[in-house]
Amino acid sequence: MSTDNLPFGLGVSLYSYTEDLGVTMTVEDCIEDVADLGAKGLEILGEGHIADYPNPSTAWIDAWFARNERLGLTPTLYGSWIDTRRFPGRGMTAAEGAAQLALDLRLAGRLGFSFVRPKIGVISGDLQVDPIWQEAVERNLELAEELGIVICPEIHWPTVIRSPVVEEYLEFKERTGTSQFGLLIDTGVFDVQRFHARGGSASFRMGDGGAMPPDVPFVPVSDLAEVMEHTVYFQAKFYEVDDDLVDHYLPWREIIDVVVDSGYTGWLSSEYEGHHVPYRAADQLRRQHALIRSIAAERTER
Amino acid sequence: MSTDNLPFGLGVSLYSYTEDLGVTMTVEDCIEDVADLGAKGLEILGEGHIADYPNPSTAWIDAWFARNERLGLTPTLYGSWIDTRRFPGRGMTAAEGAAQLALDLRLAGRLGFSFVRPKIGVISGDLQVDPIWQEAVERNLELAEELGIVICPEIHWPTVIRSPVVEEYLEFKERTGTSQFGLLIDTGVFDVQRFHARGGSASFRMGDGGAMPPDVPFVPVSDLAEVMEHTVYFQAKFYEVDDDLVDHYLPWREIIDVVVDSGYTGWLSSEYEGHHVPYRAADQLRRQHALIRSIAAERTER
Amino acid sequence: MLEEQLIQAAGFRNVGPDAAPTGFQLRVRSPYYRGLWGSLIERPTVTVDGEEFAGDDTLWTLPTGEYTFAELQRSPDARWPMDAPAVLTVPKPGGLARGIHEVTLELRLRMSYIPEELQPSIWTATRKAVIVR
Amino acid sequence: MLEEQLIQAAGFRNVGPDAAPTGFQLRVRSPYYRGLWGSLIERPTVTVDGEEFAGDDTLWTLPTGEYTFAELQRSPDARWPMDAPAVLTVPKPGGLARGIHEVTLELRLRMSYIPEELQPSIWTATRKAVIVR
Ligand SMILES: [Mn+2]
Ligand SMILES: [Mn+2]
Repeated sequence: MSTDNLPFGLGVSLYSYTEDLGVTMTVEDCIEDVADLGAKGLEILGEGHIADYPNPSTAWIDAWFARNERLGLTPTLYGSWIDTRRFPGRGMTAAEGAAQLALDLRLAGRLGFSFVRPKIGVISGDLQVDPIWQEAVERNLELAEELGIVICPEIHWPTVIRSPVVEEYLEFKERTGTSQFGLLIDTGVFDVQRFHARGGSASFRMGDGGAMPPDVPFVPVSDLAEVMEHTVYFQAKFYEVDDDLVDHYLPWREIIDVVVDSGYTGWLSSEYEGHHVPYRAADQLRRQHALIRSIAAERTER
Repeated sequence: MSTDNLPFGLGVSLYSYTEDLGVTMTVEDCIEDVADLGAKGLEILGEGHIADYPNPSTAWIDAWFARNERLGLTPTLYGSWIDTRRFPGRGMTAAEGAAQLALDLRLAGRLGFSFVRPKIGVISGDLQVDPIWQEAVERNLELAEELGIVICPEIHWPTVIRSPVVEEYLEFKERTGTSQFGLLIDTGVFDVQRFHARGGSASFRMGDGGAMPPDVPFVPVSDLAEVMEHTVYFQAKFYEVDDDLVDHYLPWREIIDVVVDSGYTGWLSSEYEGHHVPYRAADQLRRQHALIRSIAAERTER
Repeated sequence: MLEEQLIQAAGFRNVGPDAAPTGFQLRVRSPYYRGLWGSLIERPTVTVDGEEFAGDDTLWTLPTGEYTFAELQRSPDARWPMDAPAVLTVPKPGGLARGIHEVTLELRLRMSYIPEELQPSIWTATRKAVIVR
Repeated sequence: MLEEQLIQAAGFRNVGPDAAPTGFQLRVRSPYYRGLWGSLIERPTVTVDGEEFAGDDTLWTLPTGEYTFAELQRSPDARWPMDAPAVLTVPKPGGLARGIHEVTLELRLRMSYIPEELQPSIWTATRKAVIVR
């Protein structure tokens, strides 16, 4: 019923409400909805959801804390970007990358977040990340420790678990020996079939050159077990839960088995990314949470 | 261009935004849109658009005046209701009707309106108005005069211009000799063909008894000339202006000829009542105002 | 902002003790173009997965207060404004099961300016709504 | 709130003296899921009734200020947040005639986390928009 006896924390990323935000819902409406659907964790995108980023007013910050307190919500992860192509005609220096990350870490800390996901620019068609990332992150490890924040790059399809990028992240973690760094797994890597999203307020294409995105196979959930010890956060990416409370795209029972069996007690933070249609997120998030709660209840009973 | 050299005032009723209000637009958003589309007059429904009706906060009232000042908007008409069926099991007394009207007149006066339209309950299938109306209005004529407000019942299809109801209104005006009373003509009486509106957030029916609304023919614009001397306000009801800036439902050239030729310099206040679809009002209001401005410009040139 | 459809995704939940819910709630956007006096609301019908709940027992929560249907009819000042949802609390021992339910609402409002034989005005809305917990 | 489609009904108007407009404006909702640094905006293309206007001459008004396209590229702190429309001012002597126009916008944003050969990200939106006065 309404007690939260789950083996992990259940949260929602405001990214889920992208089609509604600014159109049918304010950021405040979205946060109210997260609480209404019974989630406890609140994930945001710094550049998306903080008014007057990077300089929110103290009134905005005060309202943030008062609202979370009233609604029983815990800030979980703050999504940030290291926009390595920000300066036309040249790359970004490691110092500039470190400054951007420091800015977001400080803001995340001020808002009470425990995790920051920097989305790092890439330098190749196979999504090798810009080499400035190591220095940019390393320079911030001390700050992250002060703030009690874990920095976690996101493993997001078409980057998969067994990949040079993940190896690079794990080598960094080993080399630095830091506990302020770990992996964020976006469950979209475990898709069992591709979802074709409809809708959206404009037609979209990537570039005029006719280049095609890489065709990368999806990942068996068994790969997850191998990196659970380094995994600090999950974005529970999903697209559609049908009218019978079935998700035909993501193997939630398998995922939850691996997650819970590994002893993970962190957050599963829902990222709705289905049809680009207003109002669909609020309904689908409720379906996904009902499904995940049902699966957790089944595990308890068996 | 952007000077307002029209022979009449052009306004918008917030009723137009019914499908958007509270869903995609706040009352404040709607008012901003009225100004953005170049209208000068602002019509509201008291019970629809005043926060905490009938007791708006002073903060709401201050913001109302500051916004209208900033946007160059003049409050025109305040729509009110005399809900004669408000008390289950009995009718409304004339004193109760007068009290409701007094409440709305005072609120309208406080917000700077010049016209109040009381929508009066009916007592028969042919839309005879509840006889309490005469006393309810008469008791308020002095208050209306103090407030500088003209009370104007609305002639709205299926009530037409040549009707017992209009005769009753004109007899009242003659008997009392008041200048605080006149007619509001809703241009929907001049439809040249019926518009069938689609959309809406729920299916709708009037009663479970299977009774049919009266089938009343529409009105030739020539009927309007006969009551122009008593007409103090127009709701420029419309449904659809097409992609060629043509309205196939309302004879605007004829209407504007009668209105302007009579010497009327009051308000034409747009009431969009087409398909019940969000965002359509903002677009259609712009089309209708472009059309009306074009017709006015043609008249000037000829 | 409220959701466009009348029955809102938010606010659909069981009420009462977790171990023994006493009923459920739904949140409803007004379909009308103005706010109105609460006494102009007539009995609603709520149907969940085919089970119909009579409007007499439904509790109304409006910005002006909480009302049984009888209290609403008698109230001199209850109001349902356009910009606030009404919360309908429907008694049902045990509540609703976690999952997706088909919910239908027949909402009835009495309008004075429409001939009596064509009243009340009735809006019917159906949606699939989720009990999450 | 902003309108769902990218090109807003509001804000489409001529600019400059009434007797001799110097151009027109349109208001654009960001299609992206976060706010972004202005220097990540690439040249837009605006087309009205088949007439194409080059992005180099388009003036950008963002909450952080007003920028020529060249200024936007160089700016260290210009931002286009999700919740505020960008106003694009397009030079066109005489402006646009009163009435309905077909307006198309190709909006280009540069994303760092997508392979270079798949960039920029391009959104194309078309609407009929009205010059009222
Ligand atoms: Mn993700
Ligand atoms: Mn009317």
